[in-house]
Amino acid sequence: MSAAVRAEALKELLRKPFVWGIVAIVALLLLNVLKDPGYLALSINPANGNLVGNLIDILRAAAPILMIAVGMSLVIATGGIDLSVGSVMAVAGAVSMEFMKSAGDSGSVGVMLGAVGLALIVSAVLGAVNGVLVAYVGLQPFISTLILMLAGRGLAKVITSGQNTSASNDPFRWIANGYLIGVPVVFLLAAAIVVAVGLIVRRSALGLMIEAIGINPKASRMAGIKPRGLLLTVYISSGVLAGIAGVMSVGTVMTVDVSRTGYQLELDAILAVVIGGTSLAGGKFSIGGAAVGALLIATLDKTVLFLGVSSSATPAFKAIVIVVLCLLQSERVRGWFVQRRRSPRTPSAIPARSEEEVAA
Amino acid sequence: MSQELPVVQMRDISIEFPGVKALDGVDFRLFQGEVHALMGENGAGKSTLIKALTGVYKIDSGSIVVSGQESQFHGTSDAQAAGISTVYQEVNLVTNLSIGENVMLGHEVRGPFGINWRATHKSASAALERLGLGDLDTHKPLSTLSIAVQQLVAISRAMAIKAKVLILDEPTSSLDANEVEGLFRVIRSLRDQGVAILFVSHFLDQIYAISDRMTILRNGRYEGEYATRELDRRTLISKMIGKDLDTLNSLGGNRRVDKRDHAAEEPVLIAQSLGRRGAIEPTDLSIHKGEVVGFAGLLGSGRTELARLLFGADRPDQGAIAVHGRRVDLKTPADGLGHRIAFSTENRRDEGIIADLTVRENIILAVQAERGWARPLSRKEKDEIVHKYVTALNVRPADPNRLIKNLSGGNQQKVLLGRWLATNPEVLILDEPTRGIDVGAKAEIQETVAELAESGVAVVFISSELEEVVRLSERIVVLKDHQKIGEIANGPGVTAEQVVDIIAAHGVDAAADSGLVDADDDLRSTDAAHLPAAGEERA
Amino acid sequence: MTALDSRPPATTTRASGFAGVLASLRRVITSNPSVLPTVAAITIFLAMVVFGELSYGRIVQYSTLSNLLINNAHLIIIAVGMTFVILTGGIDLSVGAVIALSSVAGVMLSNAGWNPAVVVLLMVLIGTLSGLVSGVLVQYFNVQPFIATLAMMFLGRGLASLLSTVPERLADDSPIRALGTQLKIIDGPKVNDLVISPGVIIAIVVVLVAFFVLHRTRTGRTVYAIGGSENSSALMGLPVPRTKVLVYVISGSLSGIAAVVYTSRLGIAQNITGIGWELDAIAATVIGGTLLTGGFGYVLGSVIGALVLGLMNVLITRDGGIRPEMTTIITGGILLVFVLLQRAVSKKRE
Amino acid sequence: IGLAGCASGDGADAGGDSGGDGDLISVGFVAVGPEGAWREANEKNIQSTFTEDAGYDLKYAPATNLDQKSQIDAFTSFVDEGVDVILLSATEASGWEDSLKRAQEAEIPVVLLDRGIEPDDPSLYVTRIAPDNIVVAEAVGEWAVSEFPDGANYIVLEGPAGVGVVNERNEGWDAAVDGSALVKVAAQTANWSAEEGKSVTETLLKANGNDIQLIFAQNDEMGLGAAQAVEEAGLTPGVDVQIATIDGTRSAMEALAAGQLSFVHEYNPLFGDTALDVVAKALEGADVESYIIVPSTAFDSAEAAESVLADRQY
Ligand SMILES: Nc1ncnc2c1ncn2[C@@H]1O[C@H](COP(=O)(O)OP(=O)(O)OP(=O)(O)O)[C@@H](O)[C@H]1O
Ligand SMILES: Nc1ncnc2c1ncn2[C@@H]1O[C@H](COP(=O)(O)OP(=O)(O)OP(=O)(O)O)[C@@H](O)[C@H]1O
Ligand SMILES: [Mg+2]
Ligand SMILES: [Mg+2]
Repeated sequence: MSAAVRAEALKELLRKPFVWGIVAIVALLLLNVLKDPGYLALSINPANGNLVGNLIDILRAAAPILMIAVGMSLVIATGGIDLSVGSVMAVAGAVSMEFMKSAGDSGSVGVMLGAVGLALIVSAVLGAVNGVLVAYVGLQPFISTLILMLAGRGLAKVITSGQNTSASNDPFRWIANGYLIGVPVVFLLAAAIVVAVGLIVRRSALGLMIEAIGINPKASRMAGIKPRGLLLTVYISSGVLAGIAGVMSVGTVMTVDVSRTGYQLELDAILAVVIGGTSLAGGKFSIGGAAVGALLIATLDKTVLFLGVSSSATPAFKAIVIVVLCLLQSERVRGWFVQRRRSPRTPSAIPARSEEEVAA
Repeated sequence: MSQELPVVQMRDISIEFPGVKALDGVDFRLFQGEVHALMGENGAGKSTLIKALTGVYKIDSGSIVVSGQESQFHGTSDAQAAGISTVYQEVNLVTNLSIGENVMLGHEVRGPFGINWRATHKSASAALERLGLGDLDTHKPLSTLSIAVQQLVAISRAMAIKAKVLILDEPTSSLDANEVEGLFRVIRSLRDQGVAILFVSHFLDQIYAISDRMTILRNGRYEGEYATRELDRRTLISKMIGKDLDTLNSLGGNRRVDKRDHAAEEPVLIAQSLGRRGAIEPTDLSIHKGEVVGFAGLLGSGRTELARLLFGADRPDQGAIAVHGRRVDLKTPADGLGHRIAFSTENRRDEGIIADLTVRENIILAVQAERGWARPLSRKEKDEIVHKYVTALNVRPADPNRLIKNLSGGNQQKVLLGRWLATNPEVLILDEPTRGIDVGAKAEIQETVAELAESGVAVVFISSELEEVVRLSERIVVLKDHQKIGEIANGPGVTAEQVVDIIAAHGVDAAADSGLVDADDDLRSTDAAHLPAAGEERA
Repeated sequence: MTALDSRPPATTTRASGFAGVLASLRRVITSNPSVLPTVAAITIFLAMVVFGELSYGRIVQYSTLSNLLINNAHLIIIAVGMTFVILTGGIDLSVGAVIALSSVAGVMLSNAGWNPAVVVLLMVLIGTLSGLVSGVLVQYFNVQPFIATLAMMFLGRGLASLLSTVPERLADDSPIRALGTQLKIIDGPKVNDLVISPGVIIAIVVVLVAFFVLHRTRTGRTVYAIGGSENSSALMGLPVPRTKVLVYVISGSLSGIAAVVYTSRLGIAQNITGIGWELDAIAATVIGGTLLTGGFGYVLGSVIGALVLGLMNVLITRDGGIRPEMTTIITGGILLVFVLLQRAVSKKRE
Repeated sequence: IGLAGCASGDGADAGGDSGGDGDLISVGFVAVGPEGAWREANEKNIQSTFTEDAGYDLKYAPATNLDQKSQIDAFTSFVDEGVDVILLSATEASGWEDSLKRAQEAEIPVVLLDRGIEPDDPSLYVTRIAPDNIVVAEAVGEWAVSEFPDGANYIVLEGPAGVGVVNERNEGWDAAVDGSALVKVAAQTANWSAEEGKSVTETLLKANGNDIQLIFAQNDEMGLGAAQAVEEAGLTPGVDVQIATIDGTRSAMEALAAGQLSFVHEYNPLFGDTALDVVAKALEGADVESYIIVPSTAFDSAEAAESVLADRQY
């Protein structure tokens, strides 16, 4: 009985879109193991009892991407996109660094809380700007967030007057570099936030409504959903999550690099979301999938370094991984169709759009 | 007829979707110069058969022979190239382009400088003209047309393509008698020119009026092929449903006669000079508890427009609405819902279903929206609601975890009805609720409406099928040219023909003698006193 | 646009002069509200020109206007390609990287002694090929356009870097440089000349051809239809798969052409050329009134969009007093004002 | 909002004289824009030199995204506008011939700051004022060779692949270490950023079992990031791993003083006064040398760093 249930669960799992993301992670790790058999080894640093190893590095690197990917998956589910996350990260980083620099006390938890709090408030405001432009003014999400992507980086520069501000604050540094029961704090934090967002979205009706808006905004409105408030909420969430990512990111070196912090990370986030099986056209989304996507991207970045792929070949290497992954995923779709013997003639013409593919 | 070779011959066709055998060994033949009706209940597999023929779906087994050639098409364009022109069940046009372009897309008239737009629009006009739409401005965006007119445009498009085979999947589902008559004229003339026509409809009158032969499907299985004149209605129905005739006795005829005097009760909803420029002239209206009010009118008469204002789907630019005597401002559908008004749209695909969500999610959506996202329905509540309406409305397949887009058109309609019933509305506005619904289910829905009214719900019932409106409603609001021209208190003497006459006569001569209550008189009950801040206009 | 080019001439002949133009414009707009954002874009562009002339001067002069075209010819070309893709509801992020790849490869081949005509053809074909790959990924492997073209962006950039990470200089005597020569039409004082370059002519030809294809061929109308509803288009029997691949091929090929135009003007090619140009092209398209969800928009609008971006940079430069950290804020601010105005105008008149 | 705001502010002082050719000499500065601490110091220095008090109206035009196209656009616009002098800090050396020729036709002198042009044609510009990237990188390389006479494993943290500075710094370094016993185990881009410098170093250390003795970071930020990664790997910067960087910003000097870095070669950004001189001469029509090299100092010890920290301007 339980075996049958387990087999059923496995089958269900295999049908999830992000399974290929996991496969890709495993494949990349294997590639690393081929180069160095000890790649996966974890050791314990005798000095402080922390886990040390390449896998731990990957988890740490994944944390900020996880944050923005989760926010991005909500935004994308509504049929939007948030290009400003990278810039919001820079702003959050700039705000917190400036705050700590002027506060000065390098050991104070209060200063850390103040810095983080301020950073999150500012990023929430930026998210709200996106939300208002999209939901109330009615601009296209791509262009509204593109505007904030440009302006946000400028804002970060204004905040630090163009400097790459550094500060020292041990609790803040601990968030990004510290360990708790041997595991990096950032990752624990990121994992906790992912789970929390997942629970909030799926336990409440938020997820359902976001999906409804993303699939068919007109029909959702007719069903009594008020899209504006929801959109605002979603963009604010994305902003706040980007703010957290910014804090994590600048915390690693305790310096905000106004032109580099979060640079082009929006692409990583979007990639993560798509690898996780969410369609950019909006609708059904998967937070777990986005998390897998984020882990894959972190693994890919680290693999490129570990294998010593030359800087100039790195983009090509990434491109190949993405293309292979996409092909695998689409093969999966086909395999699924063959297996189920359900074969629409126009497999390509099945975008998950509201007005489309409605059986008559 | 049967001695010649069929233009289309499908043998032993099977198609299986995950969990559903949509077609199971179906045979089908279509001859030149005939109108062939494809009959079956909702979900019987009619649309699937059509999609199999035109290459939208790949068949799992069987063979298709078109004009003597084994053919399995790779999509509609292939089928068109082979002379098969199709109007699918849902209107498949592109709303971002003009009417004329929609008619002519892919067949534009070309000259030395590319497409000759003048000639193209002229051909489009000519094609539309055949269905009586000659006065449409073909340059206007298609999105300005009501769904019914869009359906006519889609048919015009199919007819503009010179084809050997014309397939019409429920072309008349939102047309009124006039349009249907116009369509039939054209179909007959095409038939006489030797075109083979495949026709699907749930209106038996239409089937008997137009078809020569019919093929009946039941549950994806082939039931038989018959000459229309050899098969009487009752046999047809029993073959479609596969049940004994007794079950069908409830069909038709059971008109609501237990008229109560609603005027004495306080109206649930009052509209006073409610209007919106370009859509509906200022209108007064009152709807009482437990009453069924029908809206009658021709295509584009403004029924949908008025209903949308009553719900809050559109904002009026003048007039006011009161619910239970209290003045309300309905800015969005959410406001309407908040005042226990529900509105089931005629545009099922664009404004009704959320295609990629399951039946379950589609049903609970409005209830959940009303509660807000922070107070989710518990699993048990959801199950109860979903179970209740899937069973009550006989949604098939009865699996609530299926994506709604994979349901047949009629079943999608039932799910939407369930969505609105689940909100326990006080006012239920049904715009073409029986569109695309089979005979059996139609009777069930009518029954449901009657029961709802009995239990005190005020129902607004809009349908292009006048008989249905007359049969069901106690009061009929007649609209013409975006204007309410009067109300009829329904009674045993009132027939659909009379209503048609009233509409036709209006503006020609005074219509008061045909049982029409003057609109102003009727306002006795909707006394201005009920409206606080009455007369306030937001023009 | 059907309305634009299919109005019966009667309406235009009857009208005369400026009032007539206004009247026929109004007719076009009322019968087809989707031209509104584009009309708004043109209006705001003209207002920007006037504003710039009044506050900084020397905007409305031969050299500034010629250079606006010359410096943005390649942007106009890729914006046109982008318009095709976006009209179908897709997106092409690879244009900048494809330009880098195509120009680096082209210059290296040319310096290796290849026939310049062949080199130019190859440069365009590199674009075509990358567009074809994107299109096939999108159409036949169900990869989302954003991702497929993002992969092509990485690939193009990577291949360009693998070819060379140093600037590749086109030989001084290379005939390809001829494509970058500027032809003086009116020789004004000092450098205030009315000049035109082959690149500009190419851009104009591209725009005209694109306009013709989009509005006067079935393929073009199919592009719009797909943007309206891909599924409906397929059910209407339109050649959806072919057209969808085609738009990426067009965008890719135009990137190749843009690479030729840009490289011949500068005489160098580099692997880091064109970073962020895809965003410029998308912004130009959107400013011009094209909806990113597809189905609505005009190439003419995208041309205006490209010029707006160019003019915006000129104005910021002319001002010269902007603090470095403020420049992106101001760019963003102007963009915002632009789209807000556009939105307000379109909404009011609707 | 932005445009209106800046315009009204500017309209007041620029008035009707569009070219700015009133009393003030108008200078168009085609700049790189915010890129890092070095660039920041350099451009601030130029801006604070060419002030209105000194008789100049400086128009500042930074590049977007370090994109050469935007610089060419700005350059063209300055020529069209008819400024008196153009200062050009090119992001890329090549591709400037046509623009410079146009400036010449318009009789506008051009002074190159930092980056030269390729191919070099001194007739197209007045002079080039710059520290020399190749020489600086060579100096770092020579230090490394002398520091590790018995050889060492080293990694290079580069800027983005293909950027001119990166190529020049690589060139200088490679020339100096060529033939020595130093072994390059990896070269990766960290995009000039501290965060990436840390992340890259972290992985490269693991990939090589911590067997790395020298890190050459092509700018200070990446070097500072690397130092943190070295520490977190349980190694001691300066002892187990020596880190050399180029630029010489204040934070690098502090790190050098603290022993985190081992060698910092200044890339002197402060040549505003020289530029001012040159511009004045050029406008008078006097002759100027075609290449003015800005002297840069090397700092190879904590003491050396401490001695300048007090009055380090950037
Ligand atoms: N794309 C699909 N995926 C899964 N199941 C489908 C799909 N399309 C149709 N079905 C199922 O196939 C069966 C036949 O549907 P079909 O649309 O052919 O019915 P129909 O006879 O046209 O009904 P109606 O009168 O309601 O239009 C239904 O049970 C439906 O749920
Ligand atoms: N979304 C819309 N935008 C602009 N005009 C519309 C829109 N929908 C409908 N109309 C127009 O409004 C008029 C009234 O349409 P309405 O849909 O109310 O008619 P109806 O009486 O409900 O008939 P039916 O729905 O059967 O066509 C029609 O002329 C129609 O073209
Ligand atoms: Mg059907
Ligand atoms: Mg209607």
